Amino acid sequence: MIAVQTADVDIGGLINAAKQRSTGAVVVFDGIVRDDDIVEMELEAYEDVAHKELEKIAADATTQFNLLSVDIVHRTGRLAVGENILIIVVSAGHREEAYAGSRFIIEAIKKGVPIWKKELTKDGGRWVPGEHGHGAGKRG
Amino acid sequence: MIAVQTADVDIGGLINAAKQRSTGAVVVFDGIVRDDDIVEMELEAYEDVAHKELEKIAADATTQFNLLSVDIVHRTGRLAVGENILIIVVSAGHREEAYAGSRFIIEAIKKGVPIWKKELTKDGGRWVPGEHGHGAGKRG
Amino acid sequence: MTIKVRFFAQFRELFGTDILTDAPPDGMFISLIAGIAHSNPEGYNAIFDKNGAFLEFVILMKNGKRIDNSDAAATTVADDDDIAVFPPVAGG
Amino acid sequence: MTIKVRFFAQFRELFGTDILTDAPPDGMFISLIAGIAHSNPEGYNAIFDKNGAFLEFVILMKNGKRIDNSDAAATTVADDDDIAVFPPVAGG
Repeated sequence: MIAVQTADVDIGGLINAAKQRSTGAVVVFDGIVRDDDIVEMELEAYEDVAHKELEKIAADATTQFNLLSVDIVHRTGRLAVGENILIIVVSAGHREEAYAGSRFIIEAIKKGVPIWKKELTKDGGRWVPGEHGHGAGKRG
Repeated sequence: MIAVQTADVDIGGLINAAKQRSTGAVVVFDGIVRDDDIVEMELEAYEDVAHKELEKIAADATTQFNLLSVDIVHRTGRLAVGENILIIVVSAGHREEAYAGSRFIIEAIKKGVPIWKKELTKDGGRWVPGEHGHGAGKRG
Repeated sequence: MTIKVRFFAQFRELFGTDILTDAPPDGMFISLIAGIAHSNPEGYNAIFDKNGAFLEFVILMKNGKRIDNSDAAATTVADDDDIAVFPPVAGG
Repeated sequence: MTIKVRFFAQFRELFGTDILTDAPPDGMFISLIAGIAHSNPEGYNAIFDKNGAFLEFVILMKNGKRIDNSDAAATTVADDDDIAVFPPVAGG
């Protein structure tokens, strides 16, 4: 399952669905709204392109790390502290591949998928700067 | 929750319980019985010592990687292909810490916790060799 | 009015998004975006440098494909193009 | 019969486990284990080398604490000790 959506997802269900007879390891990454003095977080995506980029990242990771399955669910819209933002579930024969594949996917998402986060605070909001930003972020 | 037990555990429940307001990332490792031409796997533990070692590994990982929570459930007894063997759930403020902490824990368990696995095959069984074994494993 | 220009994040807040427009007289990508950006001086400075080139970190897409900023000055637009301009991504 | 000796995994299959015994006449850890292991030549060779020392990979514990193999020849046992002998661990 590759999705850019507002709805949350059942991680336990994804793990069960990821298991094949040759699966020896599943690694899950769950990115969560952290309370950096914020009220909520608002996520915005260029949805078509984001979905295509996630598909490509999943395919690249599958080839590069011999993964047996990849699920990526990136949420959009308003999310409260503690809510899931991004869920990545990968399965592989062995743990090395599962960890490396999971890490590859999150780093690729941070660098290349058109999704943005705005932290909504009591005083307004601030866009989370992108990893290649030179001052574009942190606007009031 | 640190446990050496026969029962399985609800991973989704552990993830939810792991979340604190300062949690930005949860990483889950789920080690699973893989079908290496086996019928079942049988796990044996030196339970008291294994539990104490898991507690120590969790404490070391918490300090070293600034983890906010650590759960480790290692199962024993007979497990079928596809069943969970070991579940590690760590939470942290940031993903780097969560991944590194998770990886530290699984490697420490493989090296130092007195638990053994026997693969039960159609023809009998074979003990999975330990990481420092010089021929002690692979016995019929 | 068949070209659609999408802005995201800070840029959406400055210019709006899903702007339907025609190709500029010179048919150039950079003229299209500059024409929209001129309506908002703060916004203009968030996208363009003093020489009128795209700032290095601004990301440009045409029909879902990335345009390298060094190619932007030579890129044209035509009817039915789907254009996107956005700041560095920050998902995950 | 107040010393308990636990074997695990392959060693358990060779010797059994939770063996209750007395301290050997010399009071030494290695004599205790050798005394049990002599009952099973295959088992003996899985734990001891030709010189009667513990094989390098064999793990030894007394009361939940690891005994370094190089210290094993000098380690004593006493009433109520809880001894464990096992092959390299393979959990996870």
